Amino acid sequence: MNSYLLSLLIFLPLLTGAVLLTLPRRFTAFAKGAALVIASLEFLLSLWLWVQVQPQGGYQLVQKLSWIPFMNINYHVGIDGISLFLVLLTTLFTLLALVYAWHQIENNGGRFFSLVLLLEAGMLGTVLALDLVVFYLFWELMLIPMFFMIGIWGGARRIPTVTKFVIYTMSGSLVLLISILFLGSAYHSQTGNWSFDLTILTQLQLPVSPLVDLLFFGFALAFLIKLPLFPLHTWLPDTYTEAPPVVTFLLAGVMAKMGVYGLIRITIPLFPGAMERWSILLSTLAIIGIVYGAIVALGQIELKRLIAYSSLSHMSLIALGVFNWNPTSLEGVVYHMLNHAVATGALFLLIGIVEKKYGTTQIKELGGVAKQAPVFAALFLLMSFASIGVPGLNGFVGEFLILLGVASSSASLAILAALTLILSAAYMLWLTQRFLFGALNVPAGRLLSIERLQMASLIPLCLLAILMGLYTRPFMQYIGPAVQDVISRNQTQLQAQAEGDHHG
Amino acid sequence: METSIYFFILATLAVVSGLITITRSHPLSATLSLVVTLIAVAGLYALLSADFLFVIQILVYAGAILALMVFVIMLLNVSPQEMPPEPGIKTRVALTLLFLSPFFFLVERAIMLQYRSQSTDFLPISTDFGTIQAVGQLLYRDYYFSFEIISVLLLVALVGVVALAKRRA
Amino acid sequence: MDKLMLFIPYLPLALAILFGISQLLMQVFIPAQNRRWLTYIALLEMSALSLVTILAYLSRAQIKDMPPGMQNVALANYQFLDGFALFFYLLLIAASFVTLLISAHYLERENMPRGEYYSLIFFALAGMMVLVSAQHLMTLFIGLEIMSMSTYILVGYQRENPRSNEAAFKYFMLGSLASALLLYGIALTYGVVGSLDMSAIQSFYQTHPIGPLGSMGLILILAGLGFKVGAVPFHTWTPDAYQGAPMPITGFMATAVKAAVFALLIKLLGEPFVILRAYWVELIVLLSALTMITGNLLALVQTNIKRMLAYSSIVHTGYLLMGVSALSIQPDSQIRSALLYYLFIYVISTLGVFVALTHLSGRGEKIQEIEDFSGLATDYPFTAAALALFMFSFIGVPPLGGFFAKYFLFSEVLRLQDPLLQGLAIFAILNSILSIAYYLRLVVTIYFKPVNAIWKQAESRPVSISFLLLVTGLITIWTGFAPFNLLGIIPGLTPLINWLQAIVV
Amino acid sequence: MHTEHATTTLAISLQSNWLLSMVVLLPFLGALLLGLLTLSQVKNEQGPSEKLVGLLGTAFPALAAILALFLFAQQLSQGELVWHHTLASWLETSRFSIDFAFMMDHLSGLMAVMITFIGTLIHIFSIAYMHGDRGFARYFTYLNLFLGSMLLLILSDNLVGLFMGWEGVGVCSFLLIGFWFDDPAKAGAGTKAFVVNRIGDFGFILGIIFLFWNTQHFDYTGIQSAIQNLSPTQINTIAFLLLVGALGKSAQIPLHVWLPDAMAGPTPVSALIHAATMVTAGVYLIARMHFLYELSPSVSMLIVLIGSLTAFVAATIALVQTDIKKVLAYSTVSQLGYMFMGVGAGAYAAGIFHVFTHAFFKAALFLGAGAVIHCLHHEQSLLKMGGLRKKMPVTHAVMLISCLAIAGIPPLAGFFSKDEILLALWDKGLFVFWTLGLLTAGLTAFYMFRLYYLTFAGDYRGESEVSTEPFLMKLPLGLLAIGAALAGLLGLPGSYNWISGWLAPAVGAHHPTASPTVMGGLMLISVAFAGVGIGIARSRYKNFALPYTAPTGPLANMLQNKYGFDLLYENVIVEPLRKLGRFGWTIADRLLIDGAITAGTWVYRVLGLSLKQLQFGNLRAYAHYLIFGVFMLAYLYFMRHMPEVFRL
Amino acid sequence: MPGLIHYLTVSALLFFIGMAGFIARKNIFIMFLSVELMLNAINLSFIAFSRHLNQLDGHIFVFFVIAIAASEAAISLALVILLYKNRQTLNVDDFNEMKG
Repeated sequence: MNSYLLSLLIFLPLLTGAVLLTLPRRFTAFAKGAALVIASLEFLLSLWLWVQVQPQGGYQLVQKLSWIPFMNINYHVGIDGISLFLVLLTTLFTLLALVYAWHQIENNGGRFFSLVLLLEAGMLGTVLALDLVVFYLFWELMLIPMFFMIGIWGGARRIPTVTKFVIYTMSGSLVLLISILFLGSAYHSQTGNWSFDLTILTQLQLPVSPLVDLLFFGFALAFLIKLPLFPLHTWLPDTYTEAPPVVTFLLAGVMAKMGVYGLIRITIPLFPGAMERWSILLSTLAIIGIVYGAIVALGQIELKRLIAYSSLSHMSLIALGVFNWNPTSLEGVVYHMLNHAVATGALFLLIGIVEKKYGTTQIKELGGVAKQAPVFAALFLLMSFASIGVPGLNGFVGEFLILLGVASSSASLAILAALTLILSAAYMLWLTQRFLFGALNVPAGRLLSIERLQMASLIPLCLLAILMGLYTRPFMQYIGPAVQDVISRNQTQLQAQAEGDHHG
Repeated sequence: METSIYFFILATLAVVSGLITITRSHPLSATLSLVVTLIAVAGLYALLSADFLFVIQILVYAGAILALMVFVIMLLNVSPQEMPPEPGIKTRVALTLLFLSPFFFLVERAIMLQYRSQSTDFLPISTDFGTIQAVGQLLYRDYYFSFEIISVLLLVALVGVVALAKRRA
Repeated sequence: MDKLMLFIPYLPLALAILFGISQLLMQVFIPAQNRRWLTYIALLEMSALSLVTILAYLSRAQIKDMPPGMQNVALANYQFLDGFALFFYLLLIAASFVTLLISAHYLERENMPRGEYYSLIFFALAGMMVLVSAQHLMTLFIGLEIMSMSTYILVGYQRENPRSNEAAFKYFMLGSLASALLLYGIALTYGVVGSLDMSAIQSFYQTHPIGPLGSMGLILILAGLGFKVGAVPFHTWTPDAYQGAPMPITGFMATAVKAAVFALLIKLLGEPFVILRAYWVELIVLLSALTMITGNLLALVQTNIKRMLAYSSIVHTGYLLMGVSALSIQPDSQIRSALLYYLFIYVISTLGVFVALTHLSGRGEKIQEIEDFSGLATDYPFTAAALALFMFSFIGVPPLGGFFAKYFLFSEVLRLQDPLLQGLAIFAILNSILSIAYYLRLVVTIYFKPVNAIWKQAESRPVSISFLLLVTGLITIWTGFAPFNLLGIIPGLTPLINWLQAIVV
Repeated sequence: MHTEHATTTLAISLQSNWLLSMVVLLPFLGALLLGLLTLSQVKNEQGPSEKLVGLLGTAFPALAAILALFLFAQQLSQGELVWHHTLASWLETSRFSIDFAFMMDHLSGLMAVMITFIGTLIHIFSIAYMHGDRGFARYFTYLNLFLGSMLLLILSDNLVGLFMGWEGVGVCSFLLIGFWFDDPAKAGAGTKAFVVNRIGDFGFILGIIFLFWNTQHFDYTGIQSAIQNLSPTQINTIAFLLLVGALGKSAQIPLHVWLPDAMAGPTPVSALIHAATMVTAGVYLIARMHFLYELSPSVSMLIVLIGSLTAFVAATIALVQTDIKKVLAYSTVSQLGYMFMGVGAGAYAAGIFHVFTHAFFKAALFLGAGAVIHCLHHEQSLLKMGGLRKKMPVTHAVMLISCLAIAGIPPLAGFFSKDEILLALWDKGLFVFWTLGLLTAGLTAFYMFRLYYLTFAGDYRGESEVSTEPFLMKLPLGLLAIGAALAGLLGLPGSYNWISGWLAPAVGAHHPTASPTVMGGLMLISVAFAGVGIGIARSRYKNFALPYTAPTGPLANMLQNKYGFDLLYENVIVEPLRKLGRFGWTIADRLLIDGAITAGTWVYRVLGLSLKQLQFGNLRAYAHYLIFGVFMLAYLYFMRHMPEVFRL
Repeated sequence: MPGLIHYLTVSALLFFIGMAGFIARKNIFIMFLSVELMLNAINLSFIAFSRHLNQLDGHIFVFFVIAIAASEAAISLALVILLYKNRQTLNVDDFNEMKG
């Protein structure tokens, strides 16, 4: 039962992106147009996918092809209620990014657009892969376009930043690689065959040993870096600040979610026992991240860096939800991934406009922007509210569910995590107070206005922020069963392991 | 008994002249003392019934190769001032030998241990052992391939010398 | 007819030697203004060589059909029947071909004579073939010497360049010392085993324990070969020789020479000495670990691209040694194919890098500092992309060949479930993390730094360079998407071989 | 009989319960329309036409008021009727689902009517007050949004809905306080209000969450039915957490600091949000969760303690304020303290009663103040007023009634509700708090009449021309004054107390045990206190003339500094946090984490550089390494496998 | 009677003397001679083993080694001439342009 839909989704941007990349510079306009068309097609395709996928647990639209037979590596992709929304998020964000970047990226835009398509392919592949090797392949594929996009189109300090970013991420990846191989070899020693299939490896019975715990961390590290979890986060503020806004939009909006996704899809299903053993430590780090990110955001004097640290705080909350691993928190996590993407993404896009028009993002050089650009201010304020979890907007749903879920496993963690309510309001509103309100204070002769295409990329996000805050059903009806399924499989494995230990 | 004396003399000669070789400051005297070593070693070959190689060693090695070296030294005509200044050669060689002595000791112990439990006295052998005929038979029967390709090595050396030292247009 | 068939296994080797001599002769007889023909002929000869190699391989069935006595004669001291040898022959021929092609460009630019150069490459190739196929330690040693000698001379081929002199001198002197050590090891082995035939050694050690003298022999052999592959602490010649040698020869050393010696190492440790695995494995692990870390540490602080690549090749030696340490008697072990695959990818990527560098370094190889490559991508997008591709392949980014090379190698190493090797694998991964820094630095320099003025006076790229970059680049990508099993034969070529077989028989 | 009754109820609710949802939705709809209107006209310097906006902006609240009144009337006639309507599902997860569901029982009905009624009046007032402001349309958008959120808060049938409304009003409050955002101080006041409220919400949401995990319910009925199974610790924890929320919203100590600053917003906003409706949400919450607090005497005591402290402290601060709105703000805080005392003492109905009466007289006071400010062209200082009795007779009348009402002079509204609360305290034997309440009542009377005399008596001390209040101001003022005068009649002491009976189904019955004599005595005492307060104020401020000498001495300083709460928070919490944020990351991120990594790379480099020194180009050195390497290999090998080599 | 061990010892001694010469001396020429010394030591081992094992293969190997030594000598002499011509020095320590 093979469906080619997912493969189409992955390979369409991959191939077109690769082809467009090789076009000489004089085809820039064509490349941009073609990329936009492909991105739109992708989005439509993913919308159709939304219709196709049934709201039930387990993988659907599965495709499995033998790829490297002697190592039993298969091209294995599938989708479920969790990955569905990450696919939608990816395709939507890619489209919006391209629309936004149409005028924003001036130098060598064709290359940029093709790189975005490649990035999209990488992200889609990561989300849809069910074989660890395939997953790893796409996981790394995400990084390369990102590397070039930041390195070529980034800010003044782009070189040290991009180096830091890549070395951080690749270190995690390589540790992931060796861990995959360790797990594969463990499977090989138990069965005499190779397998890197996620659905098979999750049934592997691993003993309780420090080695397995080490392996667990090997599997988690790459994702925790991408996430990022305190103290692995220092690449984030630099990168978010130096990258072009549209890249930060993709980075914060989609790519960071891949870390969470990796934890949910790979690390924890493979090592449910180790997750239980280490959840206290990891949760503590997440809590530190929440509070630390928020406090540091409070002290920032630059817009992008402030939002970057707020992103750290939010992502730590999501991580906390993952580490507490119960249906409610997990549903919240999946939902909040989307929320955070929408809110933070939109904020970065807005800041991109500020950077372009005012030529500065230093808060002290800006003030009273609402006076000059009321629409901009309205959007910024709306997204700030979404970001701090005001009910009626999307952020609240996720935050509420995560807190609810966390509370069911630990009251004290929930109390600490709920501090985000206070702190996020503090830094975000203080920002709006200084940046949007007060007396007009902008670089002389500059005027802030949102161009039509930029507006076109922002409007969907605003609508989503409101829609997702009020009408959760189209999302929740898919997320719920998928999360249930993931959790119940985990439970089964834990029980089997407990029995195994009992007998052993 | 006789063999023992010969062995002792030749071995001493070889080692001593070897030491002299590496402590001479001028290459020419070093080369000449190397000739002595080579001849002494050739003598040891003879003691080991390697008749053919005894001849080869003296003719080819001590004769041809070293003659070539002497020739080159003369050709370059390096004056003693141009020689690298090496004060205290002997001390340095002695220190180096000291530095290498653990390694030597290791090899020596390995040899000793290897033959700890078995006799290392040489057994009697057939009369044609080591003769040209016997060696040649073996060379062309079992080692014809190696023999063929060693010619390539010599050719490479030839080409190399041309490539490195020939005057270019 | 039958007797002629006996000659078949030697055919590639014989032709390689013959072609080398032919180049020498043509050098003399072809007038100076037509010397360009030497290049074309050499390339033609190299192509013929690959074809002959395949044909010879295909006719192995006929040899197997021969009576045992004749077979022995045909195969004494020399074995060219298995996929292992075929793989290396073709790989070495390919590397030599690329070297020839870029050398043509290079020699013309540097105004250097061709004849001896080409013939030395052929002779080196012949030596490598011997190395790969030899069944006897003495034969093998001779092959090694042929290869080494040719390489020494090629390194010093730029006689007017003091660096080239110095490189050749250092390489040669240390090479002689290492050869002496290796030979001493062979001598000791001979004394213990009573034969230098590989199968004899194997069967001897199956029944006899390794004594102290045999151990010493083994250690000295390992050290000698360690020198040739550039394992730490025997690596010291590598950066100097790489830096001083003409660029194409640097590539040749980093690819063909290294591959040939690894072929030997795989063969020696995989066949005659495999039974002694417990004795040598720790040494190899130690060498491997030292090699990786030292190479990495030194590669990071280099500013000269040739030296950086030299240390990078040392790091890859470390990884390969890790694979060698996993050679075992397990029947289903695929470590050999993993090693071969790694070598294949490494050779192809490295060749690609040197193709690009030969072109970019300019007359007199003036451009050697990494910083000189700033902003290359703006005016040389294709070359820059190729270089970036190879760097990413070295790092092991999927879906490039380098990734699967690492993947198979590590998976085979880990499969033994040996704690020592597991530890080494982890160490190796940590090392690859370190290695990101300097590979990335080149890419960053090429793409993100402001354009260096020298790239503005763009020199047009010869077709041969473009072609080679394209081919090596495509192979690097292709091997990532469709990695294949190299055990026994190059399966990528299987259909082709089947077809040829049908024609021949 | 009973069945029949129930059937009719059901029938009616089936027919018209969707109207309940409409009550909530209408203001939201208005906000949406106005919002789009605002955005569409953003380029236009003038903004959308004031008439259209005013009409639309008032129509929706008015319609909601009519609907609410209609439903409430049904309730009045039907007795036990509880309206219920589920509008839509909001969140369905695998463990629970939450709906946008509304419930209108006697409590929320009363509140809804009051809110929509007062809200409409204030909308009307605002048309006049905001005339000519550039943000006219924006203002009405926010106001409608606020009303919708407030109704959602009141009418939701579950805690999550309540919380959404709760936060929604917080946002609107933020937007409206900072309405004139060009002034950094005003924008800052909005931020402060929201953040302080968030501290409360922090507790609130945790309370909701813990309540859910212990009862598996979000809706009130479900929670009420499951509450019995909880342990006292759980009950106390949850009650405390919910209380934190209430403290924030209702500006009780220690979270009261935001309310005085909130006066930065337009005055009608202060009337609506920061006096009549939003700030009483905390009281509503406690009354709504009365079944919880009834089970938790210790937290109830805490409420009384906080309430009485707040009432007293705020009243004392109000003594020295010279800004008309600040006086009213502290008075609001103080009155909210009363309400807390009431609900803390278990007299939920009395608390709500005070909410109800307070809404009228405080709204009237604020609007009156608004009218004054409007007519004095945004002059807020009491020192620059005076003698307005003649110039603004309507406002003066309204203000006088309201001041009397708040001072607790019978038969005006404040007297009865305050008395109920004091009675409840007396009844419970909480004499200390009763005394505090009484003192506060005296203080209230004093500072309110201080305000009154400074504004209306004597001569005009300002410079600017005094204009007259337009009709659109007089109308709401008049209506509110009527409310302020008569609302108290709903809760006459003793058995005539209608409101107590009305609320009994929702918040439980509370029957004072004190004898009529005692009740009478208590009333007399409180009236006496109020009278004394008024008397002192009259003697001191009737003929006030400049210059004003601010009171000095340690006590006065303390009052001027508002007991130092703001300074304390600023210096102990806010500034250190900002400093931490400003510099903390350079230490943690740059120094520690990046520093560790940099140190790592540095070590890596230094190792590389030192190895580079070993590779110094000398052939002999290389040869040494080579030989030493071989030796080490051999040595290790023999040590490991054949140590006998080393034994001589 | 001197046995295998004695010959091997002499051989080892010569080998290490050669090695010492190689690493202790700065004169390129003498370093070459030291290599020759080492090769001779190895040859002696081969022949001793050959005698001990009573087979002639060792002799063949020595034969080959002499050939190899000859070609090495040729190359080395060519190199010496080249280096001396270019740099006018036989001091090995002078060749350190490339390092690091």
